[in-house]
Amino acid sequence: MTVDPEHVRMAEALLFAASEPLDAATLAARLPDGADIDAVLETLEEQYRHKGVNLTRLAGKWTFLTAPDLAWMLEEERETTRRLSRAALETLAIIAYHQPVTRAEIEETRGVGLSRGTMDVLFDAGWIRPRGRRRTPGRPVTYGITEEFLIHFGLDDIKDLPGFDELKAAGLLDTEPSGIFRDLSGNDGEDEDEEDGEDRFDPEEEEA
Amino acid sequence: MTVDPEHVRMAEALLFAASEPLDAATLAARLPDGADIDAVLETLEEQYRHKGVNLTRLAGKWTFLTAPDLAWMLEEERETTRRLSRAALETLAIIAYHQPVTRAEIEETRGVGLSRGTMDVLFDAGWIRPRGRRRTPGRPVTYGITEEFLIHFGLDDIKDLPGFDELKAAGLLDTEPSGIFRDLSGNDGEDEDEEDGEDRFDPEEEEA
Amino acid sequence: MDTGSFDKAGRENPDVIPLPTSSLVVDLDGYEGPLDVLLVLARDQKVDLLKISILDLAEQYLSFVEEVQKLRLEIAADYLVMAAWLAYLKSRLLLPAQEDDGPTGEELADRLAFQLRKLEAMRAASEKLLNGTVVGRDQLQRGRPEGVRIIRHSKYECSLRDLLQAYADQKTRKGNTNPLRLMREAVYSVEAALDRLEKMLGQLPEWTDLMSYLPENLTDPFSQRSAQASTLLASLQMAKEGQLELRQSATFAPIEVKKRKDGK
Repeated sequence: MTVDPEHVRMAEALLFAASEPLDAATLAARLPDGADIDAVLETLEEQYRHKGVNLTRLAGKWTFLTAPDLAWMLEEERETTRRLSRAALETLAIIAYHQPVTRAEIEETRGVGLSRGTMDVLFDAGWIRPRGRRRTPGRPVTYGITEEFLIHFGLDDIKDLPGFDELKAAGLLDTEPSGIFRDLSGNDGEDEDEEDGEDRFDPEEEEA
Repeated sequence: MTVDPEHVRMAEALLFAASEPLDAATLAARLPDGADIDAVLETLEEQYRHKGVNLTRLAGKWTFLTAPDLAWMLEEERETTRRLSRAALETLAIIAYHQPVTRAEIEETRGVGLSRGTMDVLFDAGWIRPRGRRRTPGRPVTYGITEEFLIHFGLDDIKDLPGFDELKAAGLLDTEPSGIFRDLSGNDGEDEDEEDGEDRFDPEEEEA
Repeated sequence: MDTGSFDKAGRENPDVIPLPTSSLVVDLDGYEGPLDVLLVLARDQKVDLLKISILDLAEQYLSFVEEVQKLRLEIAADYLVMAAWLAYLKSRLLLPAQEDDGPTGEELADRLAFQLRKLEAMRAASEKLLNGTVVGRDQLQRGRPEGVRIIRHSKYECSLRDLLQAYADQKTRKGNTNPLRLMREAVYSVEAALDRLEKMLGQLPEWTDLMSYLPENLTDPFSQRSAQASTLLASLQMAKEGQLELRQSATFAPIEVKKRKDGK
């Protein structure tokens, strides 16, 4: 593969300077016309594979990150990450694995009502967003995760969530309500309407 | 010179993640005992010398910086389209219909004070300009519209703006119980005043 | 399913209470609802959730709730509803199936087991997420990104129709609410005074009392005072422009004006 080393330098400079991951299209737009951006990225990825800094793909975008094996020595530079409550963490996992998912479905999965603060914490962190409305009576809002979520948890795609394929295969990611907790969560009746709601979700209603 | 490549990786990660340039002593303190920090820095400097990012010494401290010949890449020109706020839209309309008009007159017509940003937006858009000064106490600046305004709105002449009656005919004016409010509306009286103002406006004072 | 790892992590979590054992030291505060209690009880059976005995579980839950009620009268409705549902489930499981509609006891038990597996799976997943590579913790971004300097050119979007509508709206709005207009009639504007003074100045070449320039038809005191103030301001403006001269012989004496000969 012949890659123009000048193009590699340019992409390198852009990726180093960027304050957030960049996608290939953004890079291509800044490089001279005709630059083979995929080859450039491949070259860079290879060049940095064994360095203290690696070129990593997150949420479909590219960024330089310190090598994972050096985490121990970067104690001082580390951001202090807020500890999430167990409720918030579970809610986040349910949204990530089941998205788009309604509040009622989250509550059903956890078997307990969602306190208002729980979702707020996740919104504050920039990890979840409203995705649209389920086309069921009441038109409940559905939630999904954000690009920041993928970036923060070092994922390139939602399918990279740990155990995603296995859970899906086991049917554990279905949002079909069991009907058990209809009375518990106080959403009586409404849950019934949401049965096979996933199928009826109208992608047109998504607010991208 | 034999440098432990692990030490080079470590220094690389530290310099990359640091929020400010680091001096050799700080780096040495973070690296394993016995690391030859000068040799490590020399190696890194050499490795990055021809890359898109260079290891640079600033005020005796080390940091990665974009290669000077690529600095131009970090400047982006971006055009954004924005909608005008209601305040800006009304102000623009008043200037168009009543030019030359002072700030105080705009405020009086709108019945509300003009925030500084409102006029700035219109200047930024290139649609208004100062026209001169009113020969009244305080010699307030008058404003008018620009050629760009005419071009943007596809008008040959400012007189092409539809008049009040035409607006009404076009259904743009709610024809509320007109008779009742005619006395209160004060359009007549005030327009009279402004017409006088127009006459007194001294074209010699225009700062073109 | 790796229940062990979660168990360990769960116990490390400060807000998780000790598991209820046969001694039943119970505290509801640490539980995240009835499903959580069931999950903890199920884990106590130390079997795969797929092989769990829902009947045993139901009995354990019922005795757990009973125990809690002995200690404290207040117990969240959620827990009681679950207890009622489990009591119903138990009866469906124990009694021979009857010819009525609705799911059988086994079906209900399966649903509950599925719910538990699902919650368990999400718990495990959330742990794995946290134990994975977290950017900012395990891998760091550049600490001092130079960023891209954006030179922004704004382009505003506005159609002629928007403009006309804004003007029309404003006119309409103003037309409907402007009661203060009535007051304005009484105010003699500086512009009007300037206009009058300019027109009349040439006709009176000698020193003249400024007050003689006031409009004659003003009757009420408010209008008169307004006219006096505006005329004085107008005269000051014109004096500044070199059109006239002003003089006052003593404090509170009449102010006199005269056109400047070399004025324009």
